[in-house]
Amino acid sequence: MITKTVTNAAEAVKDVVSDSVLMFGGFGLCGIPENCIQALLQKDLTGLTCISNNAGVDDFGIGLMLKKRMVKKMISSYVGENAEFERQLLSGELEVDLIPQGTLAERIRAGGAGIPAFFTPAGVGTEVADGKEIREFDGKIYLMEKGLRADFAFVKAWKGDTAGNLIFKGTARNFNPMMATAGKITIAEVEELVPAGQLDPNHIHTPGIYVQRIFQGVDYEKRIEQRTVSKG
Amino acid sequence: MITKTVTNAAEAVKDVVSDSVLMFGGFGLCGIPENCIQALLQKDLTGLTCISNNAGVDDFGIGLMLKKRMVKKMISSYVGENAEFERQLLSGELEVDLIPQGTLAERIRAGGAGIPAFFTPAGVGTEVADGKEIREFDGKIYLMEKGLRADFAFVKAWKGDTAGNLIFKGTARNFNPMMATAGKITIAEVEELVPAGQLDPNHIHTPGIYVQRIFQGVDYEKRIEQRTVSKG
Amino acid sequence: MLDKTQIAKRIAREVKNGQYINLGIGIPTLVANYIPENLEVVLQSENGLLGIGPFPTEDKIDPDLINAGKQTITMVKGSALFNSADSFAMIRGGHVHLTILGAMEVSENGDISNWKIPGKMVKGMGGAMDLVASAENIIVAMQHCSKDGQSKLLKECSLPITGIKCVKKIVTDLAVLDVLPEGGFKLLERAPGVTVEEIVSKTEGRLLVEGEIPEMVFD
Amino acid sequence: MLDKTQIAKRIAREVKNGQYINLGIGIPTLVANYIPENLEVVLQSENGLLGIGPFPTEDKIDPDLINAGKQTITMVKGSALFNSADSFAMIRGGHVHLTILGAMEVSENGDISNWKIPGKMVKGMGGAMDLVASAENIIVAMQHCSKDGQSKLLKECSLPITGIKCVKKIVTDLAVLDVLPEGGFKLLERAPGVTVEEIVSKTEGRLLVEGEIPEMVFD
Repeated sequence: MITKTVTNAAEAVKDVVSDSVLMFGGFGLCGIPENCIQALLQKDLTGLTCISNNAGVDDFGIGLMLKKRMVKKMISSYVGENAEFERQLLSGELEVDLIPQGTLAERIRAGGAGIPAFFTPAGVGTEVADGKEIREFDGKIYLMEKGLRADFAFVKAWKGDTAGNLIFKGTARNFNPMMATAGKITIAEVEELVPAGQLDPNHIHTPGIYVQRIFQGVDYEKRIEQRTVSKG
Repeated sequence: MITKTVTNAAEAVKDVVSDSVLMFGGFGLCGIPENCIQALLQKDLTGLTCISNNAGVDDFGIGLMLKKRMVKKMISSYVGENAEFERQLLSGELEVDLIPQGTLAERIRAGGAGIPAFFTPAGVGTEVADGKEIREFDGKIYLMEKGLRADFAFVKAWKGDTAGNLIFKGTARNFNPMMATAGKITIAEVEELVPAGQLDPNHIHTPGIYVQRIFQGVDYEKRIEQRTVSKG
Repeated sequence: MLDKTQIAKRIAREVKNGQYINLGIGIPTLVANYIPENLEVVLQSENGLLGIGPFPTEDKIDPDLINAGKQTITMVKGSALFNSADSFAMIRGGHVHLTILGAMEVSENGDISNWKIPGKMVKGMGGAMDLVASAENIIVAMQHCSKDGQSKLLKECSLPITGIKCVKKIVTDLAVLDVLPEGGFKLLERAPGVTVEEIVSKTEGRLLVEGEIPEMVFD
Repeated sequence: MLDKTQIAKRIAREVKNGQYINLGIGIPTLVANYIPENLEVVLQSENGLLGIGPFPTEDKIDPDLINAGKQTITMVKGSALFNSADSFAMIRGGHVHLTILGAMEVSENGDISNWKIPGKMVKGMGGAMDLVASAENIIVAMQHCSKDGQSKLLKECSLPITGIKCVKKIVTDLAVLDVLPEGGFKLLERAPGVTVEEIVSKTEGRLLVEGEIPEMVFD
């Protein structure tokens, strides 16, 4: 097996430069690569394009990168929890490309899977269709959407092994597996890193072929956005 | 949870009629729905279109359906282990659509995923490209391929639950998960059927939403095509 | 007039046995509480879960298990987890039978607007465009009029569209209406104490009223 | 002349540390036996496995674990299993670095034919068309000439094509050759006891011979 281990987040992100295109796994704050985001915040980066379903909140996740003005452009499906984001967008400081969530997920999968374009019904008749090729198949109208790739993809898994195999937990899986396939360099941070051979090959969500660097993260906050409980 | 259990293969296939389009999971004889094939052989069916990566061997798997002249057309990627198949093909009794294996897999995934068409480089410059739309993206040439669906999809899993969730074993997974998504009616046979709640939701390969009927199969032969051993 | 709970209760009556259902944020999420217990249905969360359970008790909260509204949840028996591409493959492929979501506006031909107010709100469409372009049945839960009294059931949507010709039924605080395949709203039921005249006056789009319109009854 | 084992041994020298590799049926499968032990590489099987191990001992045979040639196999530590769509996503996406496969013919511009003999053989292309259209490096293992003595390194393929402009290197029983980006075969090495003249006479396509051509050495 090919060993992918690096010591920590700082080493993992050392060659990320300004103006790169980055992907970040996560849905809201669930399953985001907290350690890599912190390590990127320590670097002097600007002009980044960030592909992420959401943009974090004002004081956590990608929101911190927005606050530090590292981000030139966001490619997301929903950015509703972030006042700084909204301010930068309305003032024109930040470019934003809003994409239907399923189209975003499929574009990333396609990018990693060598599929340059595909057709989807999402967005037909809306401003999302502007400038896109429209085509009818079997009486239904579809848009052509293109694959997405990134210079670096940052993903967060529950368990990983030294060969780069990843297992996610609960709904923290979300965009992480597709993004792992679409990064020229994919960096995985995991809660528990084990030697190759300890994970059941049948339980692996992301095969190690997609992961160039892996490390065991520290101090996960896993902030909850909507803490909802029942009386039991 | 929605209960999908039926008693056996005969009940599962009771509404399959002649001239239907059927998908069969499996790669070679590995992971094929043995029980459903046997049950179909008991029915008086003709004119079937079978979508399966391979066509079985002369005396097992889909080969038995060919021998009984139930099949009008095969859609496959590799059919090299079947003399009766070759005879029917060369004599013109059987229509065959040969498709690159990755294109076949992706067309089935696309069919199940509501993607009517996508672009792939496989087959560019070959007879597979005949009559297909050709398009260049970023300097590379691709073919447009269309999604595939079926009236019935037959899949074989290792474990399943009454809600239709499936877990496959080893390389017996192969085409089964995609085909499960692409059948208007998907019928799953499993080696072990357990009550809903006994499978770890994080280990499920095929969510129950794709499965309309499930039953515990019997008498699996699991014939090996190339028995290769090392001295150890 | 129906309150939010009653709108959810009324929509729950539309649920059929054996359905896989996606519930949007807000009133649609409440629908889960009122689905009759004798029905076997499964709730899908587009962030990667089939089989949403109730909110967790305090000791069972798991930050790695949330719904699409980012609320902490639990899983029922027989659940399955998957990634976002697989989730929308499921939605786009028509495997989810029913989508219930909120709207800012619905037009008489079934167009829906619910994702953007130009110059004011830029939250994004999330999964709504995929859902409305894919599900075979789409039910909208919303107030009949905006806060300043304008009808939200229009001839044409004034806000940016989320999807075209997709809404099949609308449950508002005043009424239940079908969107007819040929266009136009058909009044089916009225809220307790609400007259047909009031509904007519508050519906801008073409409204079809045929025969006696029954008043909804709640337990 | 090289025998099949020597062809496999020679190809094994092309393997680089850290590569993910897909091996076709026949001679390519043998390559696995000769990859230097100090190299960390992973073998992909397109039917759904990363991390092919040796053939099993009799007591470890599992009918649910085969390679793309339908042979029973084992898994090495750190393996991962996946479905066929995910497998070819991996291949098509360029994540597999090296594909080694057999051929019936290769043309001087790198076209390959290996799936069909019209009127005679209709086995199908299996995964070969996806592999040759996708991998960044493609090495062919084959006999230099057919059984009736015809060159298999041609100006143009006579049989139906599997892929165009994709083969980078060829190892035959007689020689190692590069396919040049601008077209033409470049002779790199000759088999023990085989002269340049013999290779020239048995190569129909344009052949570039520059300087001294070393003879291969085997342990």
